[in-house]
Formats: sequence, C-alpha cells, structure tokens
Amino acid sequence: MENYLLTLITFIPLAGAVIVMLFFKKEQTVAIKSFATAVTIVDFLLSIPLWTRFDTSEAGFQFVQKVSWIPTIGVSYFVGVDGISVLLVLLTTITMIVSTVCSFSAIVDREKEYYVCLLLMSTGMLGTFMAVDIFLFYVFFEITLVPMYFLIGIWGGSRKLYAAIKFFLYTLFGSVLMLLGILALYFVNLKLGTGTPTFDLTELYAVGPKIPIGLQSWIFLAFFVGFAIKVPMFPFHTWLPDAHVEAPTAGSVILAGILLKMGTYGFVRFVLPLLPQASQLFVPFMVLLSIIGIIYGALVAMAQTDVKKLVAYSSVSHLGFVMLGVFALNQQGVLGGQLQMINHGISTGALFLLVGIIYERRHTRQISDFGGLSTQVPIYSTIFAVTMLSSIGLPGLNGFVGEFLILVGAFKASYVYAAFAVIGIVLGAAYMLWLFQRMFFGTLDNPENQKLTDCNTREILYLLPMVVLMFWIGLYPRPFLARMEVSVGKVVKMVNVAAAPQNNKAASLPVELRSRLKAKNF
Amino acid sequence: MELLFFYLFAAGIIGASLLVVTRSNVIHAALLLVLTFFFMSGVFVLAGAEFLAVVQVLLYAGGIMVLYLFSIMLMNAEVSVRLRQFHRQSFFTIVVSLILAAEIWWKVLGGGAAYPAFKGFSWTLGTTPGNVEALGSILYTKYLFPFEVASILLLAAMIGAIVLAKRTIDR
Amino acid sequence: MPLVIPDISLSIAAPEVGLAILICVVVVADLFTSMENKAGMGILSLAGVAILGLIVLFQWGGGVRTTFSGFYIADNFSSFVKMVVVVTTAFTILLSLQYAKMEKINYGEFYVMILFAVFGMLVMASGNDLISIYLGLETMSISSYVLVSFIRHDPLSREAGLKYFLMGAFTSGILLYGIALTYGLTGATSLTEIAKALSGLQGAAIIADPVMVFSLILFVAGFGFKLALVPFHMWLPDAYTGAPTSITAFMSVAVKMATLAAVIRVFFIAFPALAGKWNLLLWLLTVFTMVWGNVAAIAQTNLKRMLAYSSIAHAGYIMLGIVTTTKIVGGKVVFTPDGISAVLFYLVAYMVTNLGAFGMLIYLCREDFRGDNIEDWRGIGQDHPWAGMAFVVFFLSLGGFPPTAGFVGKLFLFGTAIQNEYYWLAVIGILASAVSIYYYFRVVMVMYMEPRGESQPAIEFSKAPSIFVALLVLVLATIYLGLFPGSIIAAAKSSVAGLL
Amino acid sequence: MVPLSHYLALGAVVFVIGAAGVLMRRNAIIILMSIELMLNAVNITLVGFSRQWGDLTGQVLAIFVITVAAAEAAVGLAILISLNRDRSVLNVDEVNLLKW
Amino acid sequence: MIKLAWLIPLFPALGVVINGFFGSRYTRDKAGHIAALMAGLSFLVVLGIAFEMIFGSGGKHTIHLWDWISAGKFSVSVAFLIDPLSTIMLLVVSGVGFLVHVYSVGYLHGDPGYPRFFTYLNLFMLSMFLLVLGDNYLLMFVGWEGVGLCSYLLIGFWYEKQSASDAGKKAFIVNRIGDAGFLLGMFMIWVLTGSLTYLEVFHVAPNITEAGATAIGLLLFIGAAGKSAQIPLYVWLPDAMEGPTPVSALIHAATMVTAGVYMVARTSPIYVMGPGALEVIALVGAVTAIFAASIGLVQNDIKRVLAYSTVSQLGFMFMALGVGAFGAGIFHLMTHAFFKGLLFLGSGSVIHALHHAPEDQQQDMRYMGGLRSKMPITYWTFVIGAVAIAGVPPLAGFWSKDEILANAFFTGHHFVWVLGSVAALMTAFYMFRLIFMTFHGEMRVDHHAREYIHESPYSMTVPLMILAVLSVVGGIIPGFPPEGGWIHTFLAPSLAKGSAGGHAANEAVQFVRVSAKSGGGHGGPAAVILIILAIAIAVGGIALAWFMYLKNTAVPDGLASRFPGLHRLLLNKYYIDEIYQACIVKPIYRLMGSLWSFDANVVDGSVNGSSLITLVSSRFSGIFDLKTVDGAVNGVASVTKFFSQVFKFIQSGMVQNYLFVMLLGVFMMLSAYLFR
Repeated sequence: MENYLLTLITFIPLAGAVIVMLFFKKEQTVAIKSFATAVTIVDFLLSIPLWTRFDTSEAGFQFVQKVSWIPTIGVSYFVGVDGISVLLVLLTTITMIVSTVCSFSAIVDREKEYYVCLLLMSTGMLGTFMAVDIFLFYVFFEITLVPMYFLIGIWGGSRKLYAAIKFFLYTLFGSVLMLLGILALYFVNLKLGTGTPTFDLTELYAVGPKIPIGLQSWIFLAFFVGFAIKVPMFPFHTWLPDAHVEAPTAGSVILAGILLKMGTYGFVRFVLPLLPQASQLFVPFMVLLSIIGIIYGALVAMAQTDVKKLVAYSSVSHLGFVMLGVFALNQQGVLGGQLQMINHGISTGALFLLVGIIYERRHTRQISDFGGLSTQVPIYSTIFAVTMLSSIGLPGLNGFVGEFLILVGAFKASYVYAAFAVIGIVLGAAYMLWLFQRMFFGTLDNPENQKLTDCNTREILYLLPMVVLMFWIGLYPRPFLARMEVSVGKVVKMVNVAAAPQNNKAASLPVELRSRLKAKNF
Repeated sequence: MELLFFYLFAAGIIGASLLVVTRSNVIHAALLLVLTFFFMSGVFVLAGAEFLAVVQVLLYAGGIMVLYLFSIMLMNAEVSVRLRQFHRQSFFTIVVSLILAAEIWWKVLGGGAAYPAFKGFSWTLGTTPGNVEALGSILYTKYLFPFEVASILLLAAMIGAIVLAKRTIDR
Repeated sequence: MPLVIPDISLSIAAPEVGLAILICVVVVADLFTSMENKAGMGILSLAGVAILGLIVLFQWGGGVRTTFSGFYIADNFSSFVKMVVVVTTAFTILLSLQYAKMEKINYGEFYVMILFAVFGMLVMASGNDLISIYLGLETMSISSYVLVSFIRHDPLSREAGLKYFLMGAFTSGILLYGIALTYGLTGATSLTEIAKALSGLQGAAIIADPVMVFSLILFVAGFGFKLALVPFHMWLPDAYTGAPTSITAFMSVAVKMATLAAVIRVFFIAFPALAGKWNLLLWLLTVFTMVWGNVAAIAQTNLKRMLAYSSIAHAGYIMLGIVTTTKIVGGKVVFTPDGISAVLFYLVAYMVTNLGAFGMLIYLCREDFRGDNIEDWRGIGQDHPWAGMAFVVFFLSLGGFPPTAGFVGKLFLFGTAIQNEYYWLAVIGILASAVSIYYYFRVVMVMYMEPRGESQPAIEFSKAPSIFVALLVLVLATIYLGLFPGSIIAAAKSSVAGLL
Repeated sequence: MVPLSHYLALGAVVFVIGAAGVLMRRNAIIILMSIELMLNAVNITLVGFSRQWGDLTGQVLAIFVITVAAAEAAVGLAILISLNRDRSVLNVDEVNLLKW
Repeated sequence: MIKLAWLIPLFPALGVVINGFFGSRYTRDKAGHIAALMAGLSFLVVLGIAFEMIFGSGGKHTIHLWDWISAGKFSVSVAFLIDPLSTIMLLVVSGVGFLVHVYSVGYLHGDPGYPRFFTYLNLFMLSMFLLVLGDNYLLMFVGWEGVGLCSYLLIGFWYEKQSASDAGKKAFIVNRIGDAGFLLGMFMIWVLTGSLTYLEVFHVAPNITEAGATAIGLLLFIGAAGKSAQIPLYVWLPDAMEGPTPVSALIHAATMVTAGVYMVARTSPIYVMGPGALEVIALVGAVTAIFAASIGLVQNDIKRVLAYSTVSQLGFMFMALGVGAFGAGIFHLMTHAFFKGLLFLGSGSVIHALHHAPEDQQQDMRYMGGLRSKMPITYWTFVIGAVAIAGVPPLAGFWSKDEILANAFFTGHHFVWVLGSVAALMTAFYMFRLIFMTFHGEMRVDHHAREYIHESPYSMTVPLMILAVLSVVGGIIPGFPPEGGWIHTFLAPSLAKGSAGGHAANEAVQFVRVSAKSGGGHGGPAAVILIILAIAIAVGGIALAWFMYLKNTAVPDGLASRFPGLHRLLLNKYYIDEIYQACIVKPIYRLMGSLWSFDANVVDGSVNGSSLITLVSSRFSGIFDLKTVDGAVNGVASVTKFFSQVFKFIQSGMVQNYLFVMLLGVFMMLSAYLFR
C-alpha cells in the first residue's frame, strides 16, 4: 500500500534546505526568505489532505508507507499517521510557516544557514511524528537536536553557547538512555515475541504486555528518562528556561510548540501501549512529578522578571497538566492531554511570537521596562490578552477544553490528583494576570514605550492563524476530538487491558463514593 | 655434575645482569652484557640446544653488542657518567618489582602441577644427527612461514634504521 | 630424519606474497626517482595497494584454507580484516601525498615503511599460530616506530618515536614471556592445538594453574598496549600527537584492526576455556578505557591530542563488543557471533570516521600553520560551510549520532551488550559516548559560533586534489554507512560465521 | 639432571632484573640493554620448556626472538642517534616535551 | 417564541463584535447607543418568552445548538434550557441590564475608553445569558468564567489607577479560587451521575448517597461563595467599587453576584439529598449577613456602604436557600436586584454631581449633606430604595425579607432567625444613616464644587424612576400572600420541595398560607407576631438612624469615643484584608521567591554545578589553570571536568612513568587473580 504523501511531506523541507544550500548565494537574502516560506507553505498544503481524508473511525495507522531499510536487523522505513500524530503533524507544518515568516525581521546575519537549519528542523520533527518504526523514530528524534543546537548557538542571546550545549547534552543523555530501552525491547521481542528481528511498532505492541514486570520497569525507566527530559518534567526542567531565553524567536516558538510535544507524544505512543503493567505501576510516581511540575512551575513563573523565562516556566506548568492527563490512564484524561498538547503549541507559540515582536522593538525582556502598553499598542495588547486567556484556560478558548478534559480524567483516576491540579489553575491565572497587569495596565511613563509602533500587517498575518485556531478549538473542538478519539481509545484499552496486580487508584475515596463509583463502572 | 655447572652459569648470569643494570659507565655495562651472553650459551648447551648456544655467542655477543658499542662511540654517551643514574621513581620500582618477583616465585613457579612429564632429547652432544640437523630440517619445513616473515622484519628494520640514523638524506 | 616437505600453496597466501613483491618494486623504483617527484613513489604504492585490494577481494568467500603447515589461515574473517587494512592504507597514502611534501618527509622510504607495516598486519590477520602472530606484530611495530619518528627535524616526532619504541619493546618482551609460558604449559604454539590441550582431560589442571593465569595476564598486557586499553594507554596521546598526522590516522585504525584480529583469534580460538577469567579482566579494562578516554579528552585544547584520547575511547567501545560476545551461561561459555560482527562493522565505521577527522586536520595545515589547536578552527563554519559541514558529519559519527555510520556501529555494539544482559556495561558505555558528544561539539561550537580572531591567520585549505577527493569519499561513506549499512553487516556476519 | 623449575626461576629473575633496569635507569642505552636482557630471559625459559617437552618449537622460537631483538636494537639505536643529534646527554626523563 | 431563545445571547455578541472591532475608529460616541439597543432587543425577546412562559404552557424547553465536547462517555453540548427559574433570572438580568446600559450612556459620557466600556458591558451580558440559559453545568461554567473575566475588565476599566487594576486582579483570582471548587463539584457530579445536563442529573439525583450529595453541595457552595461574595471569599466585592458605578450597579448588585444563588437554587434537587450542605449554607449566609451589616454601620464611603449591604443581602438569600426556602431566595434576589440597582444608580448620580469636588471627597459622605434640595428626583428615588431595603411593609423588601425570616423561624433555625433579624435592624439603620448624611443636614460639600451640583440628566433619572416603581410594585404583586404568591407557584416546578427541617417546616408553611388566604388577614398567632416584629425592627432602625444623625449629630462621635476599640475594628473591616495579606499572600510571595532561588541554584545547581564540586574544582583549577569552570557549569559536567583535569595531568610526559603504570597494571591484575 504505497502512499507517498507522508514521505513527500517529510522530505520536501529537506530538499528545500539542500536547494538553498546549493543554489542560493549568501547575499540573496530576499530570495532565500521567500523560497523558504514557499517550501513551508507547500508542505502545509500537502498536509491538508491528512486532515480532510483522515478516516476518523480507523484506530490504526493511515497513509502508511513501508519500505525495508536494513533487512538484516529488521529496520524498515515505516511511516504512518494515526489519531495521535495527525494533529501534531499539522501543528508542525503550521508552526513552521509561522516561524519562518516571523524570523524575516528578527534574523539579520547569516540568513542562509538560518533557513537551512529551520528546514532541517522541520524534516526532523515531521519524521519523528510520522515514524512507526522505533529505529526510524529514534533517528529522527536525535536529528532534530543538531539544527536546534545551531539555532540557539549561532543566533541566540547573550549566554547562547552555554544554553545551546546544555540543551543539547540534556536531551542527548535522555535519548541515549532511551536507545538502551529500545534495544532491550528489540531483544526481548527476539526472545519472547515473534522471533524475527523487527523494530516495527505494530508487532512490538503484541510483545509489550508479555515482558516480565521487572524488566518492563527497567525499560520504562529508560524511556521515562528520555521523554521526561524532553517534556520537561520536574527534576529535569532546568534546561528549558535557558534554552528559551537564549533562543531566537522562531527557535523558541518551535522549541515550545513542537519539541516539547515529542516527550509527551513519546509517552502516549510508546510507553503506555508497550509497557502497560509498568505504566500502571508508576502512575503515582508520574502523577506526583506532574503535579509538582504544575505547582512548582506556576510558583517559579510568578517570581520571574524576564517575560520569556516566565513563559518558559508556564510551559513547565502546562506540560505538567498534559502529563497528568496522560497518566490518568482513562479516555478523558489521555484525550484531554493530547488536545492540550495542540493547545499549548498554539497558545505558547503565540506568546513567544508576541514576546519576539516586543523584543524586536525594545530589545529588552524585563517586565519592569514595560507598563501601560495597552494605550500605546491596542491591537498588540488585545492579541496578547486573547493568547494569555487561552493559556490560563478561560472557557470559550482552546486552553479550557483540554484542561477540563484532563481534570475530568484526573478526577476519575483519583480525586486527590484533581484537587492539587486545580490549584495549578488558580496559580496559572495569578501569574499570567500579574504579568498582563505589569505590562499593559498602569501609566505609560517609560519614554521608549511611547515610541512603540503597533503590529504591522506581517506580524498580524502570522498571529492571525493562531488566534483563529484558539477560538475554533475553544468553541467547536468536535472535529479535533473526533480525529483523536478512536486512536486514543485503542491506547487506553491497551494500557488497561493488562490490569496491574494492585489497583492503581492509590488515593481512597470515601467508602460510599467508592461503592457508588463501582456501581457506575464507567 | 650437570647441576653444578648449571648453578655456576646461573650465578654468573644473575651477577653479570645485576651489574649491567647498576653500572653507571655505559661501556662497562655493555661488556658485562657480553659476559652474560657467554654464561647463557653455557646454559643452552646444558639444555641440549647447542645450535642456539653458538648462535647466542656469534650473533648476540658478536653482532648486536658490536652495534651497541658502535652507537655508544657515535653518541659519546660516557659523558653522562657523572650524572644521577637512577630515575626519581626508582624507589617505587624496586619495591614493586621485588613484590612482583616474590609473587611470581611463590605462586607461579611454586605451582608447576600442570607441568608436563620430562621427556628430554634423544641426541647427545657431538653425535649426529644432533640438535643442529633437527633444527635445520624443521626450520625450513614446518616453520617456513615465520622464517620468511622474520626475513621481511629484518629488511624493514634495516631500511628503517638507515632512514632514521643517516645524517642527511639527499638522494 | 626424513625431510617432510609440507604442502605450500602460494595462491592462498597471495596477498602477502603480492605485497612483498610490491615492496621490493617500490624500494628499487625509489633509487631511480629524483628528490622532486618522490610523490611518484606514493602513487606507485597506491596502485600496488589497489591491486592488493583486488587480490583480497578475489580471495573472499573461498572458505577456510590453511597453508604453511597451519601457520597461515585464509578465511572470510582474515579477508575482511585485510580489506579494512588495505582500504585504510589507500586512504592514508592518498592523504599523505601532499602532507609528506609539506612536512618535508617526502622520501620513498616513507611509503616503503607503510607497506612493511601493512605486511605485518596482513600476517597478523591470517596468523593461526602464536609465532606468526608475534612476528607479524613485531614487523608492524618496528615499521610504525620508524614511521612515528619519521619527521627527523621535528623534536616532537623524535620524542614520540622514542617513547613509542621503549614502550613497544618493553611490551613485546612481556607478550613474548606470555607466549613462552603458554607454550610451556600446552606444548604447542598453534591456536587450535592450544585449544585442544586446554579443553582436554589434562586441560582443567592447566586452567587452574596460576602460571596459566599469569600468561593470560601477560597476553592481555601485550595486546592491551597495542590497543591502548587504559593501564597501557599512556603512550598513545604523546605518540599520536608527535607522529605525522597521516601516520596517526593510519595507526589509529589499521594497527587497531590488525591487533583486534589477533586478539579475536587468540582469545576466541585458543583460549575459549579460559573465557571465564579473561572476560572479567577485559570487562574492567573496557570500563576504565571508555571512561578515561572520554573524560580526559574533555580537558584537551590540542585537537590532535583530543582525537587521540577519543581513539582510546573508541578502543574501549570495541573491547565492549569483544567482552559482551561471551555469555556465561551456568559456568559454560557461549559465544554469540553477532558480537564480533558488530565489532567488525564498528571498525569499518570507525575507520571511515577517524580517517576523515584526521584528514580534516591535514586539510587545514600549511607550511607555517598547523591546524592542531582547537582555537585555530575558530570561525571556519562561517566562511567555509562545506568544510564545516564535513567536520560536523565526522563528529556526529564519532559521537554516535543517528544518520551516521558511528551510530549504527554503536547501536550494534550496545545491542549485543543488552542481548547478553551486560546492562551495566551498556549504560556506562552509552553515558561515556554521550559525554564524548560534549568535547566533539565544543569544536563545532568553536567552528560555528566563535568569530575568527584578528591575530589568527586567514583560513585557506590546501589545494591538493587528492585530499579533497579522499575527504569527499570519506564523508559520503560515513553517511552512506549510516543510512544503508546492510551490505557491510552481511559481510561482517558471513566473515564471523567461518571463525567460530 | 637439571629440574625445569630451575630454568624457569632463572628466567624469571633475569626478566625482573631487566624490567627493573628499564624502569630505573635514566640512560637510554642502558634501557635498551635491559630490554635485551628481558628477551634473553624469555629465551632461557623457552629453552627450558623445549627441553621439558622434548620438541624443538621452543628453540625455533628462541631463534626468532633473537632476530627480533636484533631488529629492535637496530631501530632503537637509530632513534637514539637521531634524538642525540641536537642534544648531547641522553636522559630519558628529560625527553618530555609532549605532555598534558 | 421560545425557539428563538438563541437570539438572546446573539444580540450582545453582535454588540461586542461591532464595538470591539470598529469601536475605536467608527462608532466612537455611538457605541453606547448600539450597546443599549442590543440589550434592549434581547430584553424584548426575554419579555416575549416570559409572556409565553407565564401565560402559556410553561414547563421545560431545551434548544439544542451544537454538541461541544465528547470524549468517550463524557459528552456535553451547547444547548439552552428555558424553565420558570431561568425565565425569572432572564427577566432580572436583561431588565436591570438594559436600564444600566441606558444609565451608563449618560454616566460615562466623554470618557476616553467609551467604546471599550460598552464592549465589556455587552460581553458581560452575553456571559450572564450563557450562565443563566445553559442547560448543563459546563455551559454555566463557561458563563461563570466569562462573567468573572468581564468583572476583571470592568473593575480595572480605569487601568491607569493602580488600585483599580489591583482590585480587578484580586476579583479575578478570588473568583478563580471559587471556580476551582465549582470545577471539583462538577467532576463529582459527572462521576456520580454520569452526565452534566441538568435534566439527566436531577433525574438520577435521588439515588445519590447523602455523603456524595453533601460533598457536591459543599464544593459547589465554594464556587457560589467565590462568586456571590460570602464569608471567606467576599473580600473582592468592596474593592470592586473601584470600577465605574453602573458596573457596580449591574454586576455587583443585580446580576453577577446573584449567579451563586441561581446555581444553588438550580442544583436544589442535589442539595435536598444532602441536608448537611444546606445547614452550612444557612449558617454562612446568616453570619455573612450580620458580619457585613456590622461593617456597613461605620463606613464613610457611599459605595462601600452599599457594597457591604449587598454582601449582607446576599447573606440573606443564602440563608433562605439554606433553610430550604429556595423560592423565597429567588424572590429576594429579584427584589434586591431592583432596589439595590436603584440605590447604586442613585449613588452614581450623586457622585456624578460631585465630580468637581476633590478626588477623595467625591464618594465620602462626610463631605456631603443637604443635597436634598439640589437633586429632588435622585433624593426621592433614593428614599424609596432605602425604605424598600429596610423592609417597610408595602414595598418589595418587606415581602421577600420577611418571608426568609419567617421560613427561618418556622423551619426551626431559630439562631439563624435571630441573626437575620439583627442584620435587618442594622440594614435599616445604615441605609437611613446614609440618606441623612448625604441628603439631609447642612451642606458639607467643598465650596467651589457647590455651584456645580445639579440634578442628573434624564437619561440617568428615568432608569432611577423605573427602578423605583419596580421596587414598590416588585414585592407586593408576585409575593402578596407570603409563601403562596404567584412567584412561588410559578417557580415550584423547577425547584425541589424544600424539605429542610423535616416535616415541621411544611406544616408551618401550610399554616401561614392558610392564614394568609383567609381574606388577607394575618391569622395565626405566630405568623402575626413575626410580621409585627419585622415591621418594628424596620421602623426602629430608621428611628435610631434619624435620632443619631439628624436630631443631634454629636451622638455618633460620642459613641465612637466611648468604644474606640470597637469603632476602629469596624472601620477597618475587622482587618480582614490585612489578615489575608499576612497569612496567604505574603507566604505565597516568600514561597515563590525561595522556590525560584531553589530552582536557580539547587535544582539547576545540583544538576549544573553544586557549589562544593565547583568550589573544589575551581581551587584545584587554580593550580591546573582550568579554562572554563564557571559556577553554572553542569554539575555532572563539572565533576567530569574535574576528573578530566586530573586525568590530563597524570600524563607526565616521562616514558618511565608510563612504563611504571603499565607494570602496576600487570601487578594489580596478577594480585587480583591470585588472591581472590
């Protein structure tokens, strides 16, 4: 069933990058910029059939293409898209267009290498989401590191070198341990499973539950380290603020919008279905980490004086929510987590774009330098307000739908989890509003602020799709949820099918409630 | 009787080699080394390897030691007699080598359980077909390959030595 | 005593014979060429090596054949090893054509000594007897001592040569003592007979005997020195830094390959019964080597010395492949052939990458300016994107990053480690290789992210076409092996099949 | 009849003396001589074993050892001479330009 | 007509779009008219529906628009429910809303943010309609948060003022805390009943266990407390007076604050199952009533007094709900919307008149007085409102408040009844204190501001008059026979039977109804005494205020001097704000600061470069000239860097060292083997 669509989508940016490298001279900056934008737009147009022709009833992979790559060890170029990854692919293509357009004015030196790195990034990310073969997934997962390293390292802010190498090493250490996990899976499949050497995920799904719990926990830990650093979860998050603050605008949009999602995507795609017993065993540990992430991220965000660092820590908090949803191990929680990934990509991406715009004008990110902007730049402040409200989860905007589903899922898992998570919502409102107030309300006393010009058409052009998406998902999330529902259902069924020895609802409800819950058994 | 000769030669070897290692004057060391080789050839004869004894004397003592003496002259190395002869870390070396020797002596050589039963050689000194003939025959039949490789090795060493040691290379 | 003439068929030993002839041709031809076009010698020897490659290729797949009464064995394994050695030599000569002229060591003997070293390696590769392995080793060592100290006017090279020589001589003494003890206990020097003696009824007593253990340790010391495993690695950084860069490249790959072939033959064919002992010993050495090599490389400011330490680390990874091939199943030793094929593949990947990395060094240096310090590479990424790109690819492969050959190599190595439950070794190894990324990417950082200092001379790469061709082929090979390693893996697997 | 252990003991002692010589002495030539000593010690052991087993492999190996020793001596002295060209005194521990 | 219910939220949405996008440029000053027009249109639609509901068939109608979220068994759709309860609420919201729109056209004339204000006002109406019309808890929650957002925007309307934006932020965060409780309540409902739509939930409600119902009740009440400013979470309402007065009138008197009451009333079937929750609500309501009223006694800012009066009246409503008289609660909500809206708008016109006075004196009653002659219409409408709220018989306040007290008494909540009565007394007292200080007595207004005092324009006084009429009529028509009035019969189907207090309550209620029905007389000894007592309280309060503030004005100062402690306590609002600041906000700041330093140094540090290691390596590096050890180097990295320096310097360059190490290696291996 040869379907070249996915391969086209993945490798057009790569082709674009090679063409830019070969045929464009360093001086033709305008030509490079327009060519790069054209490539990303073509890529987006190609990805639209994924949305329109997506069969929402099919749980397995669609648009599949499988070509054997290294037969001796059972590696095949196997790409496919299912409910979980189709929206992430679309999010990637959209974010690529937005980040290409937004870096026209931001990047002034060495444009050629910049756009080459950007296009390479795009291929890496698309490949990661589409890979069904674990080996292929790992290859793409690592490839994305190098261009981002250059993006931060060359075009970054003052401490760019330190931030770049820190980002690189953190993620690398994680992914390297994950490689061991993959190898362990590969060899366990040789012993327990089909006996034929394969990295194909669909075949490994069958072997997953059969792995003895001891080994399964070790593999879980290996995957956990790999993905937790990427998410990032509590103890491993210290690279995020540095990477965000030092990365150029487009870099941090991609970093927040998509790279962080690879961690959570990894958990949903690999860890939950492949290691069900271990996942159930580690639920309390994971939930604890995500709740700490939520509250800790929010509190530390409040203490920030740099806007970008504040948004970075807010991402830690938001992704804590996503992880809470994922490890609620029920349909509502995982679906909420999955949708929240998309929402976070949109709202935090937009936030970074906005911070980038103000940074281009004022070259400072300290909150104290701003004040009373809403009179000076009304359009900018309304867009900022909408984005902020979407990120704190105001009903009617996209953040709320995801957060609500996560909390429903978490509550169903155990009401203690939900109780703490709700604190996160309150703190979220607090630091965001405080930021909004310090930047936009108050008197316009700073002379430079008076000289600020409002958003020009280009900036509005690339902010508009984000705002439209926020309202669309907020008001009518039906098409999005429908696409994800069936695949997420399959993953949830896989995780819960092998019931762990002891019940995973560590927190005990009042006795009658528990009995009532049992009666309702849903 | 044989044992007596063996002890004589062994004492000679050990004494001379100790002196080689400790003498500050390079020439004395070289000459003492030659003496060691003579005692060794004696041991070889006792062990039934007459050809080897002769080769030891001819090749080793004659050939290699002459080479050493030439190079000592070339580098007028005796000027270093007055300098401190021993390396700073020599104290540790002595300690470690003594312990190593003790260890080998006690554990390794003391064992010998696995050593094969004594077979010895059929021939006696002076009778034909003796050691030399047997040696000659297997050297050119069974051990032909290592022999050829050894020749290539010597060729390489020769060319290498010339390249390094020649004062100027014009051709 | 009747003379028994053993069956000698030169066709089996064709590569060695061919090479010997080639050496003689080159030596004689050297007499007639004038000082200027000594490069002709290089081209001549390059052509000869090419022919040699064809011979080895021709021998591939001919099944296991021994000649010279068991001293010489020609099987897929030896052909694979010889192929790697020959390819390395070809690249070395290609790289050193221009380099030799620049370093004013442009004598015919330079190429002759390389060929002598290759001869030693080929002998070791197909040595089926301790004596032939030892002699092959000595030929290789002698010629490499000469090659290292070849730059007569440079004190560094002479010093490196002296150090390498002294260490080498001392260690060959130790190895010899080991061989003597083994001969003493088992009564034979042929690998297969030793194995028979050890596994026989009397074998159990020999294995238990401390003398055998001592001889095993001496063997490990002897080969450990050549492979630069940790306690025996001290010579490597000085020797590699002092030696001419193309020779360093040659030694870091070819010498390792040949010694590895000898190690595999000795430890897997001769001493399988002792596996329980040397497995643990090598386990420790591997861990120390990987950690020491990677950690020491971080603090280096000289690029060549850093690559030297990284080659120590890679020796550690290779030994990891050797150690994890043996699986102790309830006291009995089981060899999984995948381990050795993984090692072989890793060496091919390592060859391509290391030659490339050292090739880049050669690519940059000119008469007055050595590109050895990391600072010299500042700002290269900006105005020479292609050179920068090539170096990034090599570093990615050295660090074991996905699209490159190094990654696939490491994947197999750690794969066998996990398959045979060496979890801790795999974790240490993979973390060490992650640490290695730090110092590889420090150079990338210097290249791309730090501007060119005023004081530093302008960058201009050497114009020689030979180096450009060599590097281009190496880069493409690194990426090709990374993406489509299928063929090489198959070759490695078939070569091991004949071995065990 | 001289027992085997004597040969081995003699070989071991001379080997250790040679090794100690290499490590202790500062004069390069003496070090080379000590290496010769080590190789000869191995020869003694080989001959002892060859006598014990009654086959000539040991002696053949001894011969090859001598050739190797000759080759090494040649190359070693060549290196020393080339080093000595611009530095009269030949102490090994002064030769440490390459470090750290 | 009912099928057109979706028009109600559409009109304000249209208003928001028009004013929002084209406000600043095109509809500069006409924004107010557009917004008022939209509010009026939706009011008309509401009237149509109300007409059809009251005189037509009544009953419950759900209008399904589109299904919103569905995830596995959890599915929620956007649909509207029209039933008696929502009709009443719609009437109140759209009615008062329309009047406030008209009033603010005049009030905010000339303000630079004119279009922005009306966009927010329309947005508020939209959210309030969603809240009231929604047929499931989630849609109510959407309205709930929307209203919270609008109150944030409107309170912080004059954002140049730091205090305004702080008040807005405070309001939103306290609301958010309440919403957290509401969310948890909603999840529990979904978990226990499997759906969030009212009809399905109430259908399943009977078989929820008592503990479950109580838990839901309490959680939802936290949400209601946050929104309707009850005891723990009321602090934001007094500060919300920073916003423009029409905002206070609409949001903080009539509509938003009543959302909590509506929600509790709407979930009455569940509350009925969990009487424990009702007890708590009743108690909190009563305590809030008296607590707020007591603070109101001494406040000098006219709007603060009204704010605390609102909190206390809300206390009354929750008291009604707590004792199970849901109908009485809603009835009081309606009447309160009328007279409190009137009072706020009246105070607005007073402030509007004084806007030439210095900034801090505009709202301070001590600098008013004698405005009676200057502003007759405002004065008389103000008096009607005060009399209504005090609970003097013919007007609205008496009927609804008395019913609450009667219900409280007859359902056995005597302590609650006592608190209620005392609060009623205080209400009467502070209302008339306000009137006498602002309108009667000699003029204390600032001299040069005096000539500017004039009656407000008609666009402001007409709504006052309408509200005054409603305050008079709004009580007697729907609620004449207490407990039996038209409003109770109308609301009965959508409210659960108030079974609180067991059977006794029903019997008492029946008794009162029977007595009322007998020819309007006040039969039944207990009920009659209650009514007389209520009237006495009202009149007593007014007389006390008259005596202290008109007869001889020295008395209040005398009292203040004799009980200085009590006076200062009340004046400073029991120092509640300071307590909150000290025990909640400050620790959060400290925690935040310490967590941030913890993150920067320890987590980052321990992963990056814990001080010990870097210290050692840096000192060590002094000796070995470490090039790049800076504090932030990765902890693991600095350890490795430290060892790399060590390994580097072992390479001493002397051959014999290398040989010695090699020999040592052999020796170690040998001894390891031999002695193991």
